[in-house]
Amino acid sequence: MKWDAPATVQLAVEHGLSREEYQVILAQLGRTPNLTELGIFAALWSEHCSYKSSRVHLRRFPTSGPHVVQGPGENAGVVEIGAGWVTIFKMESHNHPSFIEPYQGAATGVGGILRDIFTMGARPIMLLDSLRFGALDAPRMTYLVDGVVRGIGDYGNCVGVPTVGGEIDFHPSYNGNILVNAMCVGVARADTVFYGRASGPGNRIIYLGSKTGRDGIHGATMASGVFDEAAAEKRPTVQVGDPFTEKVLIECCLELMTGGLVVGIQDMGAAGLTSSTFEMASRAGCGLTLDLSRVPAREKGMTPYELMLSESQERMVLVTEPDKVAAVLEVCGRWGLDAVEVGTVTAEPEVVATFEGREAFRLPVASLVDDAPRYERPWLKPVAAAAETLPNLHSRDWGTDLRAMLSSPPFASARPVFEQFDQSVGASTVVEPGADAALVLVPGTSIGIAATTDCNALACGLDPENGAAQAVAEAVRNLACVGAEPVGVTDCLNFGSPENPRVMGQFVAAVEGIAETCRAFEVPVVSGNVSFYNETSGNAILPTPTVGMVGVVPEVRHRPRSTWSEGEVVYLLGPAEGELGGSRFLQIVLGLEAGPVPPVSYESERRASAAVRGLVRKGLVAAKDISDGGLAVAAVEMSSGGVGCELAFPDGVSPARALFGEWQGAFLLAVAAGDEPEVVKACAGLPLIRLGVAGGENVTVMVEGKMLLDEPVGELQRLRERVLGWLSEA
Amino acid sequence: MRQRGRPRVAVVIFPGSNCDRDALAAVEAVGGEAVPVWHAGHDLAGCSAVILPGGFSYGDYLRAGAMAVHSPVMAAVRRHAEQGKPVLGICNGFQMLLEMGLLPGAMLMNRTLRFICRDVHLRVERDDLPLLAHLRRGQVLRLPIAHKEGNWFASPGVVKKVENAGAVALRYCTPSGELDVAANPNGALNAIAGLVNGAGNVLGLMPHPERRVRSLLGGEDGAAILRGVVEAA
Amino acid sequence: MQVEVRVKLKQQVLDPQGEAIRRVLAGLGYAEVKQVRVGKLMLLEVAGKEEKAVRARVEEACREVLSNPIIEEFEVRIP
Amino acid sequence: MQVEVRVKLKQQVLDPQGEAIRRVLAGLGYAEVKQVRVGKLMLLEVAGKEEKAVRARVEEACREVLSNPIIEEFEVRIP
Ligand SMILES: Nc1ncnc2c1ncn2[C@@H]1O[C@H](COP(=O)(O)OP(=O)(O)O)[C@@H](O)[C@H]1O
Ligand SMILES: [Mg+2]
Repeated sequence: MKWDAPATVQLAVEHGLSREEYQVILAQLGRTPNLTELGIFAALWSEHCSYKSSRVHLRRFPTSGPHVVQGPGENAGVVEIGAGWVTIFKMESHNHPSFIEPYQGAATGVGGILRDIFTMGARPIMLLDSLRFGALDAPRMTYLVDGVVRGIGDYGNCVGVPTVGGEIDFHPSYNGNILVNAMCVGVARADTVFYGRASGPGNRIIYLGSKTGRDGIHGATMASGVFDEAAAEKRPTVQVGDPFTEKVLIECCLELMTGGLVVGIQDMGAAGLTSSTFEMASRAGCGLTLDLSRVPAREKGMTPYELMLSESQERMVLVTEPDKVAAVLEVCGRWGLDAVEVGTVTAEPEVVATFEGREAFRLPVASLVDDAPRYERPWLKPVAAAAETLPNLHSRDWGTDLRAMLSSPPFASARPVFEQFDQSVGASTVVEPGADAALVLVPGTSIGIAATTDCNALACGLDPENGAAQAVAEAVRNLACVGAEPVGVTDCLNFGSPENPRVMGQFVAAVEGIAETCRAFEVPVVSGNVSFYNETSGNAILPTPTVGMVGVVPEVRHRPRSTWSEGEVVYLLGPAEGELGGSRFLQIVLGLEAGPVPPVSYESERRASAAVRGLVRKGLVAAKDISDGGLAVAAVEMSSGGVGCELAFPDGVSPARALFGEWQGAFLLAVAAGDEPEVVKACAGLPLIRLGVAGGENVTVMVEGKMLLDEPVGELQRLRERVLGWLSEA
Repeated sequence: MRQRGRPRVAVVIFPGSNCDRDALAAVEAVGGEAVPVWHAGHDLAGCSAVILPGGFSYGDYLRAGAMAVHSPVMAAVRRHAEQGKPVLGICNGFQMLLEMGLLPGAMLMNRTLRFICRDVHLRVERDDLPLLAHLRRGQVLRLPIAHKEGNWFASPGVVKKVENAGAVALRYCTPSGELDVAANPNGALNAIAGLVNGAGNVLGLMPHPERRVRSLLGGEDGAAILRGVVEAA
Repeated sequence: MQVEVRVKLKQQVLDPQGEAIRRVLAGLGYAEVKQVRVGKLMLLEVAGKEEKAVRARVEEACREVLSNPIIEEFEVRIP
Repeated sequence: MQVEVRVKLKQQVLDPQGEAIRRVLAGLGYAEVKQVRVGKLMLLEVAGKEEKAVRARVEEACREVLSNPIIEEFEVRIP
């Protein structure tokens, strides 16, 4: 079918548009669009690009604050961190491509999020990845895990941005739809931030980077369609990442920016040239002309339809002043990159493209971007899972329970994963993966930037609102463990089909939970991404609203520790007992996915985190927050240096709740004996329990003289290392 | 003869280098004057020592370091080396020195066929050269590795020559300095992690000393190596 | 018997490695090299006399593991 | 014209990649595959009519960059 053939309702539907949406298009244009124009509408009006089902709800997020320079709406969020620096960060999903081709899907996911960051003038300084897989014995699953890990590693390692954190978790609901969420954090001087704006009529449009092939055409519409066998059929050419070109692009773009040669710039992400040009025009309230014949093509005979919708990787659109075009081309040439002038900014708010001397399309910017459809999809308020009557939890063999948990995938050591990632390139990594959050220095300064990704999808499935709220609270705690104060949040909201009122209800509740908690902690949400339609043949994934949080340590004086050393005194900051509702203990040991998931108690969380933050900054404590698996698992993690512990609970506590309870916003602290008074003083007014000391070969825990746990450290660590051990073999 | 002021150390930047900025900063941190040198140039900007930094020059496509060695500047690097002046190749830079034949052998893919990033222990085998002046024979260093092709290989004849000539500068070892398969991360023959040439002025190593010049970043073992380069300059 | 498996990227799939090699060759004066595509060459030693049967098995292995049908195509040759 | 460059690891160089593939195949029941060696297959599109001249140039390129004589051997084929 020819690129300029007239569109039809059938074609519109095949492009993923509804009949109603097609009628709106006809009305807005007052004529029948051609196939290329239809493709452009379909891409920009897709869920992926238009956020048509989520936008009304995302308004609930607190997005402003004294330090917010740029909230949602640009390629990434921008927050001031002092001394003239800003941090720029965002998280994005690449779920469907990674399920089809795990290696390239994950790799191009990393490439895409990197471009969102450096396109704003920031040098990327850290990558994180939040991963969800199905049961390891599900079809293709080990192949998917291996491919995703290699893809993330090979791309980030080659580009030379350290991958310093993330999550990996497993649940059968991801058997047919894994999640790959990549996050990137960059830094820039406050006065060299750039935006995706095609402003200044008469300015020139420059195409920069790899040539355009027939890659990923329909990618945006596919990411917005339920993922089934049919999708496999209309599968486009898989995008292949080229991290070498990306690395050169980063250096070239940063040089162009500092050289004052850039008016506006944006990467070509989903829907490639289409989204970049229309969004840049829309933000600037301008229009532009494009000569598609000048777009560098990788294959012969590419049509305007293909050129506009290709999702070939490592491409940028750049706007510069007419008298600077030559200088731009010179810099790009030095970096060995293709750069071509392909158009001009115009005052008229429309995009007009010519191809082989004739007009290929003419579309009003507003209809495609601002007037994209918005839906208030019907939704059902989720019913939070209630408690279930538990079996008798006295006189169990707690050691066996602990070993069962540590041998299960959710508690697998991530070492075989992150050892395939370069964690220290950049020579600024202070805290590497393995702790609660990563900490990296702003190059050439002693300002520390910390980041973490968190989401307990098990809890979100039981209670989307409290589960999402708890994800925010855990992120705050994780940052506190490296001494960082939160400055902003990005998120990646992974859900099933928004056309299913139950799923939509989960989404609305999760947004509410994140919004409320961010408000309470006064942390703005400055960027994010929504990924709907994560389901296969009607089975939706667990609601997975991943929270990415960035924090700052104004001056890093001490290297935060996450393990304890022989002879240190161990304190529990928080109540002696946790809650078993929604806990890993119920899930893994008792096989119960049962509630309730408690709400976050903002006040005590805030005060505990503030205390820990201060102590870590002074180098007085090794800290670990108590999350999945409760105190017992936190103690095992703090023993990973090979040093055990001798702990005793206060009389009268329930062993199950004390060992495996969660949700209390508690921390384990290890303190050198001499520093105890200062620590006790800093925690005045907070529940602080002296549990015992670190030391010995075993992790031992007693209550009322009875031994609850007495397990060799080495063995416990081996259990955790074994689960994903195959990932570090040939 | 040494000109006045801080010794000038060139750090060559290739397309795809990604440890160049780290090396520049590390040189400054140990008292040298770090000079970035673009691969397309033909001279070393009057520097008296050269560092070929780590990274993925040309994406490490084809073979790690294989394409970078054909950059114009490499003729100057070769002359510099042949005149007996100090050259340090780190990771990708080491791979380049092998591809250029300035050091013996070649790199195969790691035994695990995977990229490996972790701290390793390294036993110092030579301390009688200016480049290694700040190390002591038998000393155990702790430095990070980050590579996929660090599995050093050479024919049996060449391996014997290398050992007889005492060309091994560093070997992977246990924390207490013993050699042990488990302590050899990539399968390199004779646990070789670093080599020097016959004249002792060309040093190549897989670990990353430039990442360890501050205790805040996990240790200062790397500073000793870079100091050697700066002072030999 | 000796079996040769040739795995290539599908024609329309980007080959960054091949393109990087082409650029470097051009820089070295091999301007006449217009395109480079890099594939895998696997040389298998397979027990079995019956060529047809061996070929069938190896092709099965190619579909199952030796190639990634989403981006690659394979060819089995028995010299 | 189409030129095929085949780069193989020398016989005495061990090939962990080939060995890993063999193990996977064995695990999947392809026990008859006794050995696997992995090499590179480079397909070049070269301008030029004169086969001998083209071959000479490509062999030169192989010696200069496309292969590493310490671990690899190459072969140029013009189908
Ligand atoms: N996919 C991954 N990539 C990189 N690092 C990871 C990944 N998964 C887990 N990690 C790291 O392993 C450590 C443990 O992860 P996790 O148990 O999720 O931490 P927490 O429970 O404190 O959020 C963290 O330092 C985390 O950054
Ligand atoms: Mg934690």
